[in-house]
Amino acid sequence: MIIHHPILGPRDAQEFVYLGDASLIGRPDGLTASIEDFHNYTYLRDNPAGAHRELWYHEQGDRSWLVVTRNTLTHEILQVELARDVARAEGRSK
Amino acid sequence: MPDFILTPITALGHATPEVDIIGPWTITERADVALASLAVRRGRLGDLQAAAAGAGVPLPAAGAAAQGMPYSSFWMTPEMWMVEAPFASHEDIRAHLLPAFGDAASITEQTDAWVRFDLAGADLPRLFERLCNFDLAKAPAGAATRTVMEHLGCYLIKRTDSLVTVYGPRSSAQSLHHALVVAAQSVL
Amino acid sequence: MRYSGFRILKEALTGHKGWGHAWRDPEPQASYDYIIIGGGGHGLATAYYLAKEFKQARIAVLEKGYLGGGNVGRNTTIIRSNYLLDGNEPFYEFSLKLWEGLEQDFNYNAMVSQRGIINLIHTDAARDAATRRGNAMILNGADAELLNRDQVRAMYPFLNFDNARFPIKGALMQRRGGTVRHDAVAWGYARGADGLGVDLIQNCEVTGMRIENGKILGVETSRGFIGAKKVGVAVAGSSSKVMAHAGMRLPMESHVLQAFVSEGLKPLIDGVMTFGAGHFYVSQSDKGGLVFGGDIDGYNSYAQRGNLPVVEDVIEGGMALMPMIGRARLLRTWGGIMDMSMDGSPIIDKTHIDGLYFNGGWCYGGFKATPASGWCFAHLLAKDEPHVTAKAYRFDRFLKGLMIDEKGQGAQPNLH
Amino acid sequence: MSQSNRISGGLIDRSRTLRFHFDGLPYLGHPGDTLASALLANGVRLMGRSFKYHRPRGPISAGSEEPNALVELRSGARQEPNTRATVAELFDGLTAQSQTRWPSLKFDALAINDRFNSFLTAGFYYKTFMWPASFWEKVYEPIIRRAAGLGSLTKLEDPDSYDKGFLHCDILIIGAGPAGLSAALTAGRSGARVILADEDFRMGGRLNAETFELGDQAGFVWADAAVAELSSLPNVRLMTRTTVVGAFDHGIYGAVERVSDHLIEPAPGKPRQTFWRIYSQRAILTGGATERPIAFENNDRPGIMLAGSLRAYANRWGVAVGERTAIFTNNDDGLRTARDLQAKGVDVVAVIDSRDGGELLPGIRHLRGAEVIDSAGRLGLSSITVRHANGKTEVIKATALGVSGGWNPNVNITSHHRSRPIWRDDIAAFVPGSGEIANLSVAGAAAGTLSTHGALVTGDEVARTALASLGLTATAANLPKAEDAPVRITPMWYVKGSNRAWIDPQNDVTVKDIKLAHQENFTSVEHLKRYTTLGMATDQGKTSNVLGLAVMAGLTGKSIPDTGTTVYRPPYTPVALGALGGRGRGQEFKPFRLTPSHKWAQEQGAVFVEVGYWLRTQWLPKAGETTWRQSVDREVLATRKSVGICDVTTLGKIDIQGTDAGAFLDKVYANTFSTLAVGKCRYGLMLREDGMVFDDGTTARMGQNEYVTTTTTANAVTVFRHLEFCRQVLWPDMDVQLISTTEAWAQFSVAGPNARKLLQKVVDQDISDAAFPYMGAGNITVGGLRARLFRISFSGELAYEIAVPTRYGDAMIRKLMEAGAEFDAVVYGTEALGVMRIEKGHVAGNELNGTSTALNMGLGKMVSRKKDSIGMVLSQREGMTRDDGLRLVGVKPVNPAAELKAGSHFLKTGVAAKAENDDGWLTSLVYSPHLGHYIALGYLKDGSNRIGEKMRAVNLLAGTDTEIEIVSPHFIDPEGERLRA
Repeated sequence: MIIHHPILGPRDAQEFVYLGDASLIGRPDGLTASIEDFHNYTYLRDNPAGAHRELWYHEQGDRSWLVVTRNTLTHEILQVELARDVARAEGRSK
Repeated sequence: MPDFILTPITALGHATPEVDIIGPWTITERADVALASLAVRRGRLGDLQAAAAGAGVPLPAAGAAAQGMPYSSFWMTPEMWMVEAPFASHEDIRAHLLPAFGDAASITEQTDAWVRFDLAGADLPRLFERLCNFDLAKAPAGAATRTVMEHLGCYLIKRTDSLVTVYGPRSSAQSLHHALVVAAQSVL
Repeated sequence: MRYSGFRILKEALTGHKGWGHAWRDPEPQASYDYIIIGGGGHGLATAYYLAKEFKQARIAVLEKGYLGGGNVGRNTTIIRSNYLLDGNEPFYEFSLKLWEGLEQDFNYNAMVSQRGIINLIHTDAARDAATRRGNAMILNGADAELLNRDQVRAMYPFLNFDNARFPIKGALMQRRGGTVRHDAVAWGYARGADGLGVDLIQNCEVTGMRIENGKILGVETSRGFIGAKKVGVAVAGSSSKVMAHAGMRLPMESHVLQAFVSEGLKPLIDGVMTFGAGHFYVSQSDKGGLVFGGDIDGYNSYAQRGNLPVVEDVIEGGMALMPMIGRARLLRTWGGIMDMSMDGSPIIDKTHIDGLYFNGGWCYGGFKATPASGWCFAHLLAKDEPHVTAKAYRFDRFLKGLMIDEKGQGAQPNLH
Repeated sequence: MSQSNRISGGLIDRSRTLRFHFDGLPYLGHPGDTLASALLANGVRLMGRSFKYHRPRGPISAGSEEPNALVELRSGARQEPNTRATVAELFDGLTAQSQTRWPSLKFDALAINDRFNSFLTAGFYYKTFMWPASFWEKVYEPIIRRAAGLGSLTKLEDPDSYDKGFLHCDILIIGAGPAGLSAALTAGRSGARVILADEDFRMGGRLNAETFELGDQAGFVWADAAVAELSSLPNVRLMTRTTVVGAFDHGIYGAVERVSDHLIEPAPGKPRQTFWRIYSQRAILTGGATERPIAFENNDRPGIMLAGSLRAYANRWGVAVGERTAIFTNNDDGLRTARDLQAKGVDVVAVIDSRDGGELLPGIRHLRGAEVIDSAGRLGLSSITVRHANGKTEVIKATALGVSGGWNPNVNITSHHRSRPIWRDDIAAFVPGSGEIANLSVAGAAAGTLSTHGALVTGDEVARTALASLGLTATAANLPKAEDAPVRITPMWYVKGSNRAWIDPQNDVTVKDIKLAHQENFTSVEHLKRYTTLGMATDQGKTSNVLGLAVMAGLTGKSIPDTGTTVYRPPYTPVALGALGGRGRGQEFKPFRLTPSHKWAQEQGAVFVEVGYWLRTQWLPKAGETTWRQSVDREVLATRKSVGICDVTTLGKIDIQGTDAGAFLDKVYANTFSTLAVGKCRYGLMLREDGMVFDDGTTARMGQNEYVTTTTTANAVTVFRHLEFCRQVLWPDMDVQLISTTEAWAQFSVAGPNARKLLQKVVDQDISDAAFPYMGAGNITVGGLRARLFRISFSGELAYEIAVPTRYGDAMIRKLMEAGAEFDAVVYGTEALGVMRIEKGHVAGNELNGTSTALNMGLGKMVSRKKDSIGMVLSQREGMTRDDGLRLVGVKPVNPAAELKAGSHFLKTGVAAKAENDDGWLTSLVYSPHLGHYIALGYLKDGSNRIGEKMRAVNLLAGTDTEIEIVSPHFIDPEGERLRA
């Protein structure tokens, strides 16, 4: 597969390490969230057959974490964003 | 105070760097470069750029390298560069850079984290197409990228059409060197 | 019709006119007592044991494609019970025991062949881990042996003993492990279940579930609504898709696992072996092809096909382990969709919906688990309580911190 | 031996003669020959045996679709089974053996199977061999396995090497026939980066096998000119002997180049083959079409082949397969073969044309409305039986029969993403389905355009479209005039009869087998394939799949497309495993990582051990030591007595800077680092989000905003990845910068009562306990050289870790040993390291197994609840906090002389060795020379409350059952006085 890195352009997916569903960005706060909140965050997945937002790490590249939107039926990649931008957009900060 | 000095060896384990000439290509180990990573502290890009300009440290764009004297550098990751300088004059490169950048940057010595090979000669793409997936033929001079060779994460810098620098993990210097030599002999 | 050598003799002399359908193609009835969704190995085995062992009736298996078209028809055919953890080992050992009597039980030669499996050891730490595992296996009534380097060499002299990057230091062996003709398992269960009156309905895709007041009433299908008292889902690979009809999110991802077969070769490798320093396992089929595989591609996929990096990585492992295969040729590659669960172990459990039961999350373990999975799922469906060997396979183990994590990788499905 | 069947013409170099051997007999051929064409030229038709019935077999094709003529090429370690004689390029000195036969090809004992064919029907083995159960492995299966298989491997290591490579192009063109050449010319002239790959050693495809002209020149002459022009273009790369084997995601194609297979062996340093990963913007498939046979009784004899192949042997290779040749066809292409053969002076005895109408061939016995219903000839065709339109039958003497059932477009690669081909009635064949493979288009015969004119035109068109989509403009093409014959075919799949008519000749699948599958309700195409093995042979059904489908369609009364299609999978043709493995073999399987002291240790005769990619000193034998234990015990005792040195460079080092560095560490570690004083280090425990221990190590605060974290050797990469995730994704606004410095510093542990004395001799600063207390950290100098010093201990002794820039590591170890001489300093390896850490009760790899919590390790108190950190919440789940859960304990044998084994399980005394009595297991074991007996660590249920209990360590694998005592995991200096000394 080829991932179109927002900074570096097309790169072979082999340079990346896959983590999983981009919902992992939404980590609850450990001081306020319950075990069940963390269970849902850590273990449950939509696992769609179709468009899937997922986290890839450019380990053999520039070390950016990316959010890749990819169709799990066809492997077509619809969008690639820097995970840091997505995280900030979702309100994550410090 | 002890009165001795420690004598360095090269990444390939010799007193002096190794040079291999295979067909049209020369593969040269380079031990005469000091390296440091230069990263922007949060929100301090402006200060860092100013300091870099003052110190003569180029800050090339993503995927690029820039040559200078004494400082050259190449882009590593957003808001981080690898700075190169002559080892003879800048062995303690971090000490040279710190005063210029102060607390606008995080600077880390990287000199001995890497082994450097310079590959010189005509038709280098024919050699590198056996080594990595980087499209060397299409890349402009001054292109710098991370890529994988022999399972190793390396930095590749296209200085000119006939000169390419490869930085690989120092502990795997021998494996990387072996891969370069074998590829050259195979393509030869 | 009962299969036997004499039957073949008789048919051969009379032009094979007597062979009937291996199974019927019935029209779906309006309702059943049990509907099993998924006509793969696990679904067919479940229906077979429900009828045969638990004496239930009015059973249908709904298959969206053709029988045995899922992972039972696209795997590397290995059976073994060399698991480490108490949650797993009793179950897989139960499965292996069922394999051992399966062919006589359902009167179909699935070529269950216990030629032995070895897991190669390359470091002292790996030997410690293998010792712990081997002991766990024996404690659970399975067989295990620790082989030293010379014993492995005597068995497979052509392995790379003398120029290996990671030397072979021994192996954990299970002699009762082996291979089975995978398609025949599906066909044997299908024929057996059909013979016991189970309706096997192909080309019947489940498109929805009718659930009222927390109870399931039946399923919507491409061939209309079919009512049911109890519905069991056994659709590994598509579990999340099907359970979404019941509004459930599962602790699993779907990943593609590639498998490979070489051109036919004269006998080289008698048993099954797994490389401990690379991603490669191999056996040789009775037909002569080297059947091998490695890791999943590592990204969520329903595409039933993979990409080059894993192909190359797996075969690199093969060449490192046995450089004599270099001149054999890769004939065919294919991909199956795995339910990769969050701890690498399966789920056989009730759901919060009355009458809806789930079986999935098999990761790599699905094929070898087929008989016990069917048996235990049938047990749960018929008795509403888990079989003794499957009681750890619960949904709530993640909430309670009772994961069954053989590899110790945590909630990282693509690493299990 | 004379080339009895060699006729005039052909694209072979008759000026040179090549010698080769088949089954030990010598033959002659010419450059340009394949093994098959040369054997046929020598009058050899019999080249193999079938898989099940061991029927005599000759080639049916002249290409890679060949199912029959498989041989073992070369000998010794280079023996290469199942090589298609039809594509094996002839070279001087070639040797080949037939396979799947014993004792000889002409007399094969297993041909007896053919007599029992009525018992060996499709799937018969599923119905028997079940009694008694134990007989399967013992009796039936061994016989079956011995009989099965095709060619053999020698079990010798493949002596050749293989390369891998990566290519980039705008347009990849797959197949260099008329369509491919046309596309390549259009694309190449436009300046696009083009790769044109063809599996053949001569480009031109069918043009090399045909007689018709392009413009006013012979087809192959035009092809040569096109190739010449293309090779003059710097933007075009021509790759012959290169098969594109698979289409993968996003324009990536796999291709294998047979660099040296046409040589007796590869030149020194050169690979046998190269596996290319081709990155393309656009791809064009111009892979042509494959002819298919018509099934009739005994249609599998040597001498019976595809008509187009018969034509190719005559036109391209100057070979007449038989003296008397007949043609059996249902379409006009069969007539073309008859015409060409006759023009070549071959005696065409009859053309049996299943159609009634159509053109009548002049000067040839053209039997219309007729069928071939049988053939004869034990080891090769001698005659055919024809049923005329009027029902009369006639036996016609013939030594070659060309069969044409029509042509199947080579859709294989277009279905690699599982899209299904579409049926076209007008050509009675499947054509590529609507492009599920992005940016791949198809032209020429592969797309169902079967005329040469059509190939040229569509090749040009498709290339133009591709160029336009890339923003490139094509110049006008000047396509030559070429034949544009329409496809005239009246589908006819098999001749009805009561005996066996072959569909898949290699696997011996006949029409009868398909009828039986239908009778038993294996009617789904996938069931049909799997039950009968149709299409599972080495050709993957290239010539048989559509025929099989058609037969099944006839039985079910459904149309062919309704009966199903077959989805081809990669690879297009089988690929040598060596090529896919590349250079990653033997010592080169994975790269080495060498420590800074490696050179010195090698000089000292150290024994090394693989730790990931690293090679570390395991122990360092001294003269007179005969067992590893002697060396390790000495290293341990010397260190505890005086001082020992160990290279610990392999531990991961991560430089963490930024104003939020401390806060960041508080998030990723279970314990707290923001409060750590500058110049100090602290042990840290890193959890996964699921609450299990991920990693551990010490972190030093080198400055207000500067930390150095160490990870375990095993987790250096994954921890860094995890930290980048936390930094970029979880807390994107923290001011934290990370970089690995693992390799930048050569780091040595100096441990033992005399550690300080030794170090004081080499460092420039005062390192007295007052000046550099326990857990101190700082920048120092060594003979003026910048260095780092950490006062930390894994061994439990007074210990430091000192780091210098890696290039000085070699000098440093030598300096330390020199300075340590007066203290009898030793270097200790990983074994002694392990002994000392277990004596001290430190956890390591065997305890950090990914399923252990801080609580399990007796470190529960380290998990701070006052702050949010990764894994804090889920570590509190009920199943992980049980009082009777596993706890780390120390273990010693009650009898000091007794041995233990790591991996043993703990059982109470007197209970049965059953899972329900399993109380835990022994994780790590060493012999403690200090204590004089074995000691171990282990995880034991409710362990912390069972100190002092006597129980058993059971190793059922070795049959040992040893009485042990549970003790504290801290075997020496539990108060830690030594390390604070």
